[in-house]
This record gives sequence, structure tokens and C-alpha cells, in this order.
Amino acid sequence: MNALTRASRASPQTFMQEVVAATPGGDTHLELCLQCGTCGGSCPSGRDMEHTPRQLFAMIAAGMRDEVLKSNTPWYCVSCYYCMVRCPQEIHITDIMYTLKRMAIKEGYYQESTAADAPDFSETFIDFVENYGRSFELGLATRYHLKHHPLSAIKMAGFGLGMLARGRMDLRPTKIQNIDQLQAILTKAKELSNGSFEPGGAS
Amino acid sequence: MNHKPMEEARIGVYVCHCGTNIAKTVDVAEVARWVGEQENVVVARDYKFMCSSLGQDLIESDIKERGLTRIVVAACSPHMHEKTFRGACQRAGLNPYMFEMANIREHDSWATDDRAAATQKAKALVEGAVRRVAHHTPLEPLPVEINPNTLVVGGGIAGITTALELANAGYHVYLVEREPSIGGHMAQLDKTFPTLDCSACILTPKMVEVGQHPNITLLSYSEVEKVEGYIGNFTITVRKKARYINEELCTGCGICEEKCPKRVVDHVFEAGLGYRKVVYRPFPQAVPKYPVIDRENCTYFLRGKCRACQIFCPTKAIDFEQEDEIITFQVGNIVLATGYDLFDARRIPQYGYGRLANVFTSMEFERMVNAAGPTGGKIVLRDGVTEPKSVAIIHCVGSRDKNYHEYCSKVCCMYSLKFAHLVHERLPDAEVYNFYIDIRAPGKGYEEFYHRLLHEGTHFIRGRVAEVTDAARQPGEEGKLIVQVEDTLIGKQRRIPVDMVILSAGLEARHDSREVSQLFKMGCDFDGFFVERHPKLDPVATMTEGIFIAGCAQGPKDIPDTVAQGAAAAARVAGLIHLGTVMMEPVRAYIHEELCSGCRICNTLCPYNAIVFHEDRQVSEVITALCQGCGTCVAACPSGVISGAHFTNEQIMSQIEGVLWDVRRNGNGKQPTVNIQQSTANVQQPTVNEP
Amino acid sequence: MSVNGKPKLAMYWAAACGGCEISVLNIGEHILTVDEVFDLAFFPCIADFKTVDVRGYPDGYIDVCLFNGAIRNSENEEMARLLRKKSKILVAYGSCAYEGCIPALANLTSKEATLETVFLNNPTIDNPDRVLPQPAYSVPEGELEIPEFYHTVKALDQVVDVDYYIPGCPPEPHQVWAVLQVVVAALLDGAPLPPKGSIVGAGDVAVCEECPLEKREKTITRFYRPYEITPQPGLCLLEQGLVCLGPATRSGCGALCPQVGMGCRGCYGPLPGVEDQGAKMLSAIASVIDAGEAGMEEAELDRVIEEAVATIPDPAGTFYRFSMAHSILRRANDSQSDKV
Amino acid sequence: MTESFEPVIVGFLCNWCSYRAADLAGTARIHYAPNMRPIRVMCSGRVDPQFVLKALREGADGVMIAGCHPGECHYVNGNIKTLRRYHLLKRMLKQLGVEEERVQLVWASASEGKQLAEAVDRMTEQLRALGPLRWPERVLGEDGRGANGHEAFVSAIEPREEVAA
Amino acid sequence: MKYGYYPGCSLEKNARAYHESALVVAKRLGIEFEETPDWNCCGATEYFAINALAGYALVGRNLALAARQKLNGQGNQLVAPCSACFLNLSKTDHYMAESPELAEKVNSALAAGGLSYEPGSVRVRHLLDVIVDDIGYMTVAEQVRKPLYGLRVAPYYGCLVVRPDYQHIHDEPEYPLCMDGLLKVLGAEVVDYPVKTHCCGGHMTQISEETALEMIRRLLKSAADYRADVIVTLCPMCQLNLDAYQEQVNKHFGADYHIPVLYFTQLMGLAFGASPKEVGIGKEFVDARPALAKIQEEPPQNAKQKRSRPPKGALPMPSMLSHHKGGGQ
Ligand SMILES: Cc1cc2nc3c(=O)[nH]c(=O)nc-3n(C[C@H](O)[C@H](O)[C@H](O)COP(=O)(O)OP(=O)(O)OC[C@H]3O[C@@H](n4cnc5c(N)ncnc54)[C@H](O)[C@@H]3O)c2cc1C
Ligand SMILES: Cc1cc2nc3c(=O)[nH]c(=O)nc-3n(C[C@H](O)[C@H](O)[C@H](O)COP(=O)(O)OP(=O)(O)OC[C@H]3O[C@@H](n4cnc5c(N)ncnc54)[C@H](O)[C@@H]3O)c2cc1C
Ligand code: SF4
Ligand code: SF4
Ligand code: SF4
Ligand code: SF4
Ligand code: SF4
Ligand code: SF4
Ligand code: SF4
Ligand code: SF4
Repeated sequence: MNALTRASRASPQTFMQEVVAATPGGDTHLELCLQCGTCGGSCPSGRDMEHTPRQLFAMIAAGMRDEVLKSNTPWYCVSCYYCMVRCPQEIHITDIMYTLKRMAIKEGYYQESTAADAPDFSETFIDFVENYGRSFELGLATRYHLKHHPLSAIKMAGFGLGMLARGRMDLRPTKIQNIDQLQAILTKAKELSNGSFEPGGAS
Repeated sequence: MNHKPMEEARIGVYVCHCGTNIAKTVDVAEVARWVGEQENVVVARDYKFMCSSLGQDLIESDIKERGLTRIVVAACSPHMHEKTFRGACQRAGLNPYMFEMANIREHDSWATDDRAAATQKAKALVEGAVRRVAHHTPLEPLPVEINPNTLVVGGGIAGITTALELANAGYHVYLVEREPSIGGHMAQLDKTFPTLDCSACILTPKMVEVGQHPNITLLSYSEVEKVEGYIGNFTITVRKKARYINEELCTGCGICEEKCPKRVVDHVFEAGLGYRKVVYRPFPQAVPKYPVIDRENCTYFLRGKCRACQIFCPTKAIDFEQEDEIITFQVGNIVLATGYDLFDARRIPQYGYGRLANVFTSMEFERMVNAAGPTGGKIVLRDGVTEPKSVAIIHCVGSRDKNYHEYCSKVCCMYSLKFAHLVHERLPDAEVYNFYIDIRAPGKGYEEFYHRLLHEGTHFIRGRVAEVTDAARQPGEEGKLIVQVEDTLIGKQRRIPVDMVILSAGLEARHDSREVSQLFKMGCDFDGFFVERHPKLDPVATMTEGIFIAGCAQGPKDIPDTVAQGAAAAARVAGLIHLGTVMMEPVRAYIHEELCSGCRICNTLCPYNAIVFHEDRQVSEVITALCQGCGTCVAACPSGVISGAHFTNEQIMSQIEGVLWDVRRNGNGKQPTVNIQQSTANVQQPTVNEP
Repeated sequence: MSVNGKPKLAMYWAAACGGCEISVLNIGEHILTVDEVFDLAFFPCIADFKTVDVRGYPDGYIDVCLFNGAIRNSENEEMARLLRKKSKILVAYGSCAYEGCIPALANLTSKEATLETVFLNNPTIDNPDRVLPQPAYSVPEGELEIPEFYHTVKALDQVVDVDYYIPGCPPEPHQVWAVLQVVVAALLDGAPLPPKGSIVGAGDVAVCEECPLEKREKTITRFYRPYEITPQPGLCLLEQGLVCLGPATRSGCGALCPQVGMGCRGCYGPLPGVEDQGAKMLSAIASVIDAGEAGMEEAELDRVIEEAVATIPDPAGTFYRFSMAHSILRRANDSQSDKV
Repeated sequence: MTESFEPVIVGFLCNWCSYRAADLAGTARIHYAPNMRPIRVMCSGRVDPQFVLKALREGADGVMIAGCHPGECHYVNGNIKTLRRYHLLKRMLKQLGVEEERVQLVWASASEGKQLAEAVDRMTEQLRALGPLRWPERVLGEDGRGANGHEAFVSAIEPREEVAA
Repeated sequence: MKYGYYPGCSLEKNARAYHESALVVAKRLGIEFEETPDWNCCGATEYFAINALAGYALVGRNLALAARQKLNGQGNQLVAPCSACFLNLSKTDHYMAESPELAEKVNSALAAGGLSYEPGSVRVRHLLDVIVDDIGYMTVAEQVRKPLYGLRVAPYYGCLVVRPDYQHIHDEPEYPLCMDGLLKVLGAEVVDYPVKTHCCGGHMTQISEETALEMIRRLLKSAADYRADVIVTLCPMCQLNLDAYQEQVNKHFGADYHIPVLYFTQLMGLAFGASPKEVGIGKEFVDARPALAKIQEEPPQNAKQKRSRPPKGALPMPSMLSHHKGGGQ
């Protein structure tokens, strides 16, 4: 009912509204950004980002869709939540970073980013979770590294051996009992997610 | 089940457009047309600006020419223009209480965009008013005498100004100050922006004047404990805390202070940056001049030994047996000027105050640069000797931040610029960095002051500081405080190593402002600042008649604004005293004694003890002079024999019927009883100017 | 007026306990005067009249009809309409006819629930076939019709026009006699009758006025049910935490109940200027409950007040014991009802 | 319970706080549901429970009583009395089958325009979910034109002349 | 007191030392754990990047299973020792409560597996919070058999337990003190170094090693600057990054850090008298034994006196702890 919030949830028209609509949880407050820079100043990986979170938000407000989705910024977000708790406008920055990642993947932008393999890491991780219900580090490391960093894979092999030697890595993944139930839930969730909270979905 | 008025009411209804304020959302012409069809409505018009003189003329001429006996104006809030329209009624010879206002602006057109719903609601509100006004009876306002004495609470620059203005106008003032001396925050400041005059130099003469003024009773080291009564006649109870000093004997020589062997950190006047003795005056120019003994820290009170002060006092003025004194007096008006607290910078741990020694608050810095302060005016690090080579001044600490205070504190940009200037002045070689979100300098000479600082070579970095840390990453950072920030103009993270950090903490409401507002029965806003009667048009009055506010107690502001409010509050009070009486709304309760059964339900309910019980006749009675018309007893009397003037059961019940006209059974489809005046006013009148 | 010149008197009971007829008989030796002055036209309680007799009367044949009892079923309503037609003056006699009284407490529940309690779920009931009253029922002798049980109990004036009201459960004999005197004077000597719609046989000040108990300033921390405490004699019961509707009830009875240590239940109905006796008494009682003060935490405040008001276990039944049918809301909301 | 059902709420607003809060909400152009129709009283303590019942009886779907926060009453503690009445009334209304959401007590000081607006929105939402009350038709089964002795009822609760016998 | 227990994938695998030591400590403190049956991965920081709703549903399944556990006959409390698990569980619960729309969608997904979850019905706890808040320092102190005298410990909180703090555990998310207090109770000397809530780099090791190593270096440097003997963590990811990548940091930056990284439960176990093996010492990359050898029999003498008086003429230092209220004119 409130005019102030109405702008944000209604069927998205601007890029900003689209981002807000695709971000679950309470009110993201994205439209309230003061451009104060607290987020950019706080971000541990801010040094290596192409754009600071603040700049990204200015670009979102300006409707610079391509540039935003191409940026490596969301992929360099480590989910430390520093920006989010310090933001004077209580903007859900970390959640917005996740949203931008999803948008970039969906629209294929990430391949242009300097963090092009980051999504693959997430996807490989998820693959194991979806098939076994648990994550599987050895599988993740081998598959991901062989694909993207064959050189460092050799280095990683040492790391992996160290893990194995210390009993910190299993050779085989663990599977939960009720994997069918989990898969049914995830399938349904993906089906529903075409509705909202996902890029392009109407709210 | 219509509540029928006593005699045939002839009602005129006026629906205001308020330019487009109402007309944009409410179909005013339709409302006027429709209400014209309702029972007892003789005239119904819509008009551009009802409060304009032409609008009022319309009412007056209709009353005279068409014999209207009751008037309804559907426009803005009655708090805005009820008085205006009552005046119009009166001028036309109608008792002003035969009037009722329907609020279709604040409560309707401004609260929604939905034109159909707004129009429907407007009809409901108007119909409520029409039904209600039919039951109005002529009333006369009640005169209340104003006691010419005034209470001023808080002796900062706001309270001092108010007290002096009134005292100089010849009226007596009781000035109650909680601390041992008046002066407030201004006494702590060094220079004042933007002109950089010495704060003490301009304040002290005023403090002395307060101390000596025959019309001012200064009650320092005192607090108001109880407030009873109402405008014109408040009874105030003040607790004058024991100073343990006999004021009649004390000459203010200061020997006791000199001889006292114990010192403690002074968290009040020195803002924690310096020490004071246990028997002390906050500062040399304190008014009144008498010291106080800080009982909590005094060795004699703690251990029963010492008495150094007593032994050395030449006039035997030290009195350990002294007790708090309770004083009561009467006043007609009250001005609250209790000021502000500085935001506690410890609440933002990433800025390191309390952890990192060389992080200072703004008030600490004020004391540091003050020649009478703990460092004698030298700018040094916490060790007391090292001069900083670089200073960071961080703006908006605790302000403009939803995690703390959403509002802008208004003065910290300016005092931060002042600080930068003072550092340049005292340490010409030091680098000064101001970290800001926006520079807010909207005052006379303020922007010019900002330009001056740009000339002086201050580094302005636009970006809200993320954190202040001593965790060095690079060699150049070792041993320094590092200010980490995104320089938003460059779009890059920067780490600036400095020796000293000053946190420009914001102003916040007094920590006890809520209790104070309850004591005086007036309102506090969400942030704890006192609420003014109208944010633009009545900034020093409150919702409670006879209680005014001034200075930072109302909201953050600088000294010029504070002084202006202090004087404005004094002018308002002086006006009331000069009149001698005020007219109060005749909204009072009345007990029909012949029907009162003497059940005594009502007896304990009145907050003003206005209800007395006559044992002989076994009936209760309301003392009109005491009753303030809340209506609590009216609602409670199980026999229904208390009536509340202007808010009678019939009036409210009829209004309920009216506002539900569209959903009531039988509420619909009234036959048109009288002629319809359809939007005629617009046509008849030439263009009207804004009221 | 009839042939013999004596005014015709009728008395009928609808949904009522019978106390009201007794109250008329209870006027003592005056009953002889009544007999002397009036001709009985219909008075099933003491004389053998049949409804058909009444149907046979011309309209307005009866001069005064004292109608007691509430309207609970279709027969009650039919009789009310019949007697209205046949009477010059129709008096709602006693609380049931006046404002619904105890029968109208059934308005706090539904017709179905009432029938269920009366005919099915009750320890003293043996109804294995779960037979409920039917409006029409076939027996070998033919079709039987029994009156329809209404959903909502009404006061007399909610079905027919009423001339006067005599409150009381039952009305007090001395008041009854006083009323009859007025009527007799009017009928026989042409003295003026009170205006139509008047409440007669009651005062216009509250019961407290007549109550001899000492009233003090009221601060009540909790309420007690009558069996929980023995009230201190001579002192207002309400102050002692016993619910007394005296302050919200018309005088006339002489404060019978409080005088014997039982709080007034409110049978004389609301005072003039009060629309809803229950709401008014609720307001008065809640106002003087000494629970909660301004300085408390909001949650704590709610808690102590909740606790204090919870000592009145059945507020609707307590405050509307007599006036449910005439209360503003009239009955409870139960959505599945058939609304008759 | 149709989709388009818009509840009607009668609001009793205290002159000193919630009425001004509503003024402030308007001045600040805070938009909220237009479903509440305010009636000004000098104090929430003036709200006679009869008013609440009356509003429900006359077709309102809900009643909002609004006053200053406890401790901030312009008349010291009128709102505490309101609170006491409200709690007892709530118990009684429950017996009468009136859902709890239909009668609400809200604290809103003069500066809390936003809070008041939110309370109105919230209550409107709740009543939309509950559906209409329409006491005369739905509870009393009145068709509005005096059937079932409606008119007689009407006259009966008119203030009556009374005579002591 | 009985708690639900959600170990999460890490504790089963690379953080076994955490798991084992947690169980040792819990037993001593009388904490009973009942593992949530058939729990699944929480999605770490990855799932939300691919599909938010599926991410919430993934976590929602765990919450739904935990809600069914019905321990103590009251509101279920679910303990998650891993920071990421803790955050994901509490975040899902929090956002479902805040956004009915999300709750509805997650529940429709759960319904496909015959489950449902009412937000608020499980209270998600972190192990540290349970030990400090429910058990308390006093009870912990009673269990200490071998105090860690002389060991300089850098408490490292990392991100996700302190931020965004949906459960409102911390008085001050930017400057938490609860683990500091706990370690002090164990007899250790706690260093107040400034980066205790900074980020360990998370998954950046996999995405941009350069970035990650710099983040890890900052932490190691600060701990070294403050002469810490060990870093103590409460999160498998933090432990892994600081421990397993220490060598790489040294190589990359030409540094020479040798700071073992242990779980707080491991130190608790040791202080409670458990053997190093019982609490999983030896599984770390940077060997902890040399550091642990520093543990002394007696409390260090200078511990108290070290608080030197400020030099004469120094200005008073504000105290972080005593918030002076009501001051100021
Ligand atoms: C660091 C800093 C620098 C500043 N520099 C400047 C500047 O250069 N120029 C400028 O224009 N403004 C400046 N300001 C703003 C300035 O301080 C205020 O505008 C001004 O002091 C407000 O005065 P006041 O009388 O309203 O409040 P205060 O100065 O706070 O005075 C209130 C008084 O009321 C007393 N009191 C409080 N509660 C009670 C009670 N319950 N009973 C009795 N007494 C009570 C207090 O003890 C105090 O004496 C600065 C502010 C800060 C924080
Ligand atoms: C575009 C705009 C928008 C604004 N919006 C806002 C807003 O939203 N809120 C807000 O708070 N403020 C607003 N302001 C500021 C506001 O207009 C001023 O604060 C306010 O009007 C000042 O009032 P005043 O009485 O001092 O001066 P004025 O309004 O200028 O009144 C001075 C009067 O004196 C008369 N006069 C001048 N000289 C003489 C003379 N020699 N002899 C006789 N009479 C004389 C003039 O004719 C005039 O009537 C706005 C200003 C502008 C320009
Ligand atoms: S901290 Fe918040 S307000 Fe500031 S720039 Fe970042 S997102 Fe915007
Ligand atoms: S949550 Fe992401 S964007 Fe925010 S500070 Fe941490 S890493 Fe940077
Ligand atoms: S301010 Fe004047 S023009 Fe506007 S609504 Fe009020 S009366 Fe009408
Ligand atoms: S005045 Fe300046 S420093 Fe102070 S809050 Fe406002 S913008 Fe920030
Ligand atoms: S209306 Fe009644 S309770 Fe209120 S002030 Fe007047 S006498 Fe007292
Ligand atoms: S409550 Fe009413 S009847 Fe009782 S004493 Fe007061 S005025 Fe009289
Ligand atoms: S006992 Fe009842 S009737 Fe008697 S005075 Fe008290 S309240 Fe009134
Ligand atoms: S005291 Fe009350 S209940 Fe008892 S008879 Fe009198 S009016 Fe009826």
C-alpha cells in the first residue's frame, strides 16, 4: 500500500526494479543508496573488483545493464556481509550480489567477466549436492581444477594428498538416504523459481 | 435509529479544493452535490480556497442571508483552520461552536491516490460532520488566568536566551539547571563557526547576567520532580540537590578545590579528556560560582575521612550534613531547553573509539583546542606530548545512518570544517583529511567558510569511512591509524595512514528526554526530540498549552538557530503573560446531579481530581475550573449522567452513523429535502489568490 | 370498554418463567381491587381462556394487556401480534418482554447449539434416536404442527409496537400496583396517561441511589464470584470486588439484591440516556480496575490488565444478563445460522 | 468473501496524538488504505464501549481506537483506562463472536504518522482476509426495511421518556 | 539440555577435528546432541548464486527435518558448528519469516517432498553461542583441568557467525568478545588484534587465488604482529584457508608464518584434560605441537602488571566498556 515500497515490488520495469524483484527476503532498500561508499570501503576484495559495490549500484540506478552483468564484482564477493551490516541505508548488498550472479549466469554474461570460471565452481559444487545431498570436496576439486586450472591442479594435487593424509578428505561421496525427496524438492523449487526471485521472473 | 437534533437544523456545507491539494484526489463537486441532498443541509458549495477571505465571506453571507444555524467545512485538519472558520461564524453572529470541520485533506486526499475511494471517504467524513453538527449547542470559551512567572528548564544557550528575554521584559523566571553551572554545551566549545568568535567570550557575559538578574531565580544543580496543573497555573516541584556547600557563606574563592587531594576524570565538562577535583566548579566562569562536592567520589563520604576542603575553607562554608531541598512554586508557562547529548562513538566499534588511543570525539577535540582545556590548547596525541602530523576528521558519525540515527545532525559538517581550520592554524605542517558524504553548509557565511578550508589545503575525501584500524598491511602503515575508505570520486579503496582521528559525532536527544516529556506531558518524536506543534508554522510551541521548547531539545541545530528559538519561545510566553488570560476550549464535563446515583465510579478517574463527591447529598460534581475535558469520566459513568460538552454521546453517535452512511442499513437513499447548490461558488467568484 | 363498564385486562406469558404472573398476584390485598376494577379478558395462568376466545374479540377489545415473556418461537410472535391487535394498551411486562432477559442469553449461542444442549447433550437426557423438535410432524391422527424455534430471541417491541414497559425480573409488587393505579385512574377518571413508550414502575436514577450500602472511592484490584468471599456488611459490594450492576441499572426495586449481599444483576435495565447497559457497565468496571499504570512496559501492562479483567469469567453473560435482546449487538455472531 | 471487498473501519483518534499522527501522515504524503474513517475524540479515554458496538452494529467491519503510548497521554493516564476497557471489551466481543482483529487498539503518538498509516494498512489487510462483518444482515438477518420488527427495535432503543409511577 | 545437531558436510570431512573435539567438549559440559536425521548440504555460499529459491528449499529441508525432532518438548534448538551452515539456516528462517511470499514458495517446494516448515519453529544456534550463553563461563571454568597458561591465542571469528547476526547473538558484531572471554576462562592469554572479524577469503581461493592469498596474509600478519601462538577459529572454511594455504602465502609473499590454526573446541578439550588425539590435534597442516608445548604450569606472573600506568601528563583514555551515560552538558 505504501507508495514508497510500491515502486520496488510491482512488476519490474527498470533494471533496478528487476534486481529488487529477483532478490528474496525482506525489503532490499536498493533504491535508497546514498553513494556513501561504506560498502566499497569495507569490502575485503574491493581492491580487486572492477567496480566497487557502490559503483555497481550507481550503474544499476543508471540502467547500465550490460556493464553491470559483465562486471567481475559479484564474482569477487566472498559473502562476508561487511558491507551489508555497515551500510547506513540497510541495503541487502550481499543478497544483491547473489542476484547479480544469477542474472549474469542466466544471460550468459559471466563468460565475459574476468571471473569467468567462478560460476562453474558454484555449478560443480551444486552438482554434487544435487546428486548426493552432500558436498564432495575431492570430486569438486578434481573436476573444477582439471577443467579450469589444469596447471594449478597439479599444485592442488599436493594439497589434496595433504588432506587425504590428514584424514580430512573422503575418496567417495556420501549420499543421504532420502535423496529422492531432496531431488523432488529441488525440482519443484526450480520450477517455481521461474515465477519470482529469479532473474526475469515476474513477481 | 437516527439521533434527532432538538430543533430543525439549517446546515451549510463548504467543500474546499485547497487549490489542487484536495480537488486532485477528491471529486469535490460531487461531494458538494451529494451532501446537498442530505437531511438538514440547506446550502452545499465547493470552493477553491475556503480559508481565503473570500471563502470566509461566503460562509458569513450564507449565514446572514440564508439563516444557516450550523456550518460544516470540509477542508484541511481542524488543527489548521478550525479557528479561522469559527471566526467566520462568529463574525456572522453564529456561535462559533455551531461549526464542525471534516478533514478531507490530511486524512483523505493526501493519504491516497485512489480518487473513487477518496471521494467515498470524503462523503463519509462530511456526512459524519453534518450529522454531528446538528447536535452542537452554543458554548462559550472559558477564560483562564495566566500566572506571570515562567519556568525555564535547562541553562544552555537556549535556556539562557529565553530567561534573559523574559526577565528583561519584566517577568519573573525560574531557571532550573541540572548541572552545577549553566552554560550547557556552548561553554565547552572553543571557537564557534563560521566567524570563529570565542565561545566563552560571547557566552560568559550572558551567564553573568543570568546570575545577577533580579527577575531570575537560578536553581542550579536542581531537577524538576513534579509538574501539576495546566496552562496559566502550573505547580512545579524542584529538587535542589545538596552541594554540601553553604551558599550564603561561600565566596567562590576556590581554596577547597585547590586543597582537595582527589581528582577524577571529568566526563561532563571536559568530555572525558581531563580531570577535575572531587569538590569542583566545572569551569572557572561557572555561574553560580559555588562549587559542589561530588558525593559519589568524595573520600569523606566514602570512608569518613579527609575533610581537607572543610579544614581549609576560610568561611566554613563546607557542610557535609546538607540535604536535598524540595522547592515548590507556581508558574503560568514552561519552556523546555534541555539540549542534546553527543552520540556515543563507542557504538561504532569499527571506528575504534575507546580502543585506539588516538581516536578522539569531537567534544574531546573542542576541549583540547580550548586554551582553558586539559592541554592548554595544544593539539596532542593521547600521550599528552606528541603533536600529530596528520589528522583525519570523520563526518557523520552516528548520523545519516539507519543503524544509529537516520537524520543529519546539521552542525557536524560545519564544526568539522572548523576543526580542520584549527589544526591548520595550530599545526601548519600537519595534513588534514576530512571524510564526508556530503558537505552541508547551508547558512549565512557557511559555504564561504568551506571555500576557505579548500584554500587552506584540507584534503577532502568523499566517502564514508569503513573503518579505522591499527592493522597495518604495508610498511608505511606501521604504527599509524589507518583510515580505510572508498574514495567515491575515484571509485577506489584507499587507506590513509594518520596520527590522529577525530570522530564528528552527531547530536542526539537527551538520554532521558522520554522521561522528561512524560513529566511535562508532551510528546517526543521517534528519535527522542520534543515535538513541536507545527513543524513550520509553530516550531517552539508544543501540543500542550503553556509548554514551549527551544534549542537542540527540539532537534539538532547550531547556536544561531538555538538563540532564535530561545527568543521566539520567550516572545510566545511574553505574549500570553501580557494578555493575562487565555480562552480555553469549553470542552468540559458536567454531571447532571439530579440523576447521579452517587455510585462513585467516576470519583477516582479524573487525572486532575476535578470530580468531588458530596457526602451530604450523595452526588458527584465536576469542578469546571479543574476539568480539562478528556471525557474519561463521561465514558465511564454507568448511568450516563455525565455529559462532555462538544463531545456528547449524541454528537459522537450521530457522527458514527454519518461516517457509515454507505454501509448502514437504512443509511442510504435519503430523499433530497432541499435545493441543491451545485458548484456555484466557482462560477460566481472571480479568481482567488492563494490564501 | 365493555358492557359492564369495567376495563378489560389481559395477561399473557410468552418465553418466561412465570414469575411475572406471580408478581401480579403478589400485590397482596390489592388483587381484590384489581378484580373489582377489571374484567379479565385473557389470563391463561389463572383463568381458563383459549386463544380462539381472543381471536373472537373485536380489535381493541382489551383495554390493557400485560404481556410478559420474550419472543422465542413463532407461537410467541403470533400471540404478540394477536394481542397487539386486540389491545388498546400493550404493556411489556417484566424484563423478558422488556429486554429479553434470561431467555435472550441464548442469543450468545446458536439455535442449533441450544437445541443440542436441551435435547441431546445433557446428563439427564436419554434420547438415543437423537430426536429434535420438528415444526411439522406426522402422527396417525394427522399432521402436527409445533411452533418454530427462532434463532434469535427478541423482546416484545422487536416484533410489535409496545405502549409501555414495566421492567423487573419480576417487577416489584409495589411498583406494579402503582402502575395499575395510574391505568385505572386514566381509564376510569380520564386522567392523562403517561406518554407512549414510557418506562413505568421504575425510577430514572440508578439502583445505587436506593442502595443503603456505604459507597467509597472505588479501586478494585480483582473481582470475585459470590461464593468466593463473604462481603463485609454495610459496604458497597462493587468495591469489595463483587460485580454489581447497580450503577448501570434503573432503580425501582429498592436495591433488593445488594441489601442481601448479592450484587445487582441488572434486571431493571439500562438508565435513560444509555443505549447499552452491558457496554456501560463494562466501561465503568474496567475504568475502576486498579491494574496497570503509565510507567510500565507495554507488555507488562497488557499482562497485568489481562490478568485483572480475567477475574470476570463471563463478561457477556454478566453484563447482558437481562438486556441481551436490547443490546446494541443483540446477539452473537455465528455465521452458520439461518438468521430467523 | 468477494475479491473486491473493501472493509470499512471506524477510527476513534485522540485529538492530541493519533489524530495528529494522521495529519502528519497526510502532510508527509504517506499513502495508506483509505478504509479508515476517523472520528476525533479528545482522548482515547473518551471512547465509550458503546461507540465501538454502535459502529459494528451500523455496518462497520472494524473499529480502531488509537491513542498515545502509555505514559504519554496528554491527560496523564486516560489511555490506561482505555486499555483496561479494551481488554475487557475484547473478552466480551470474543463471546459475541466478533473476531479479535476487528477491534484494535493502536498506540500512535503525534509524530508517528508512519506507524499509524502502517497500522491502518495492516488492519485493512487483516479485515480483507476476514471478510465483511455486516452485522445487521449477516448476524441479525435484517433486510434493512424493518422486517422482523426492525423498526420496532429502532424505536425501542431511542431514548425514551420515562415516568415514575 | 538437548539440542538438535547439524554437523554439515565439512565437519564430516575436512573439519573432523572440529566435530570430534566438539563432541568431547559437549559431553563434558552436559550438552546432549541429537543429529538431525538425513540432513543435506546447506549449499554453502554457492547455491544462492545459481538458484535462490532452490537454495532456500535446500536449507528449508534441513529446517523442516529439524523441526520434526521435537526435543525437550519445546521449541527446537538446532546447533550448527560451521559458520556457513549456521548462517544459511538462520538466514533462511529469517527471510521466510520476513517475506511471506518466500515462505510460501519454499513451502510449496518442500511439499513436493512431503515436508513443510513454519518460520520461527526452529531456533538456529551456533555452538559458541550455546557454550557461552546457555552453559556459561562458570560451568566451563569448572571443567578446566589443564589451564592453557602462557599460550597467546588470537581469537578469529570470521564473518558469518557475527554477521549479519540474524539471531542477535552479539552485543557488538563489529567487536565480538564472547570467544575472547571463553579462551580467557581456559587460562589462555588472548590477544586483542584488530582483524578478528575480517574475512578469510572464503571460496576466493578457488576463483582468484591472488585475491584470496592477500586476504589470508592480512590475517596472518596481524596475528603475527600481535605475537599470537595460535589462531583459534569457529569455522571449517576459516580453518582451512588459514591453515592449508599458509605455505602458499609464505611462498607468494616471501613471508614466514608458522601459526597453527585450531578450533576453539580443540583448545577447550585440551584445557578440559582430553588428550591431543581425542580432540583431533595433528590433522592441521601447520603443526600445532610446538605452540602447544608453550603451555605453562603456572599462570604467567606478569599477566596482571602489564597494564602499565599511562605516562604522566597523558590524557585519560576512554574505556570501551563503561558507556558513560547521561554525561555531557
Ligand atoms: C563538537 C561540537 C561543536 C559545536 N560547535 C558549534 C559551533 O562552532 N557553532 C555553533 O553554532 N554550534 C556549534 N555546536 C552546536 C551547539 O553546541 C548547540 O547548537 C548548542 O549548544 C545548543 O544549545 P542548547 O541550549 O539547545 O543545548 P545545551 O547546550 O545542551 O544545553 C542544555 C542545558 O540543559 C541542561 N539540562 C538538560 N536536561 C535537563 C533537565 N532535565 N533539567 C535541568 N537541566 C537540564 C543541561 O545540563 C544543559 O546545561 C557544536 C556542537 C558540537 C557537538
Ligand atoms: C522555489 C522555492 C521553494 C521553496 N520551498 C520551501 C519549502 O518547501 N519549505 C520551506 O520551508 N521553505 C521553502 N522556501 C523558502 C521560503 O520561501 C522562505 O523561507 C519564506 O518564504 C521566507 O519568508 P519571509 O517572510 O522571510 O520572506 P518573503 O516571503 O519574501 O516575504 C517578504 C514580504 O515583504 C514584502 N516587502 C519586501 N520589501 C518590502 C518593503 N520595502 N516594504 C514593504 N513590504 C516589503 C514582500 O512583498 C513580501 O510580501 C522556498 C523558496 C523558494 C524560492
Ligand atoms: S554503503 Fe549502502 S548507501 Fe553506502 S554506497 Fe554502499 S550501498 Fe550505497
Ligand atoms: S559481502 Fe561481498 S560485496 Fe559485501 S563486503 Fe563482503 S565481499 Fe564485499
Ligand atoms: S488550507 Fe485553506 S484552502 Fe487548504 S484545505 Fe485548508 S481551508 Fe482549504
Ligand atoms: S551535518 Fe554533515 S557531518 Fe553532520 S550528519 Fe549532516 S552531513 Fe553528516
Ligand atoms: S472529563 Fe472528567 S475525567 Fe476528564 S478532566 Fe474532566 S472531569 Fe476529569
Ligand atoms: S459515575 Fe455517574 S452516577 Fe456514578 S457518581 Fe459519577 S456521575 Fe454519579
Ligand atoms: S452495592 Fe451495588 S447497588 Fe449498592 S452501592 Fe454498590 S454498586 Fe451500587
Ligand atoms: S437489585 Fe438489580 S437484579 Fe436485583 S431486583 Fe433490583 S434491579 Fe433486579
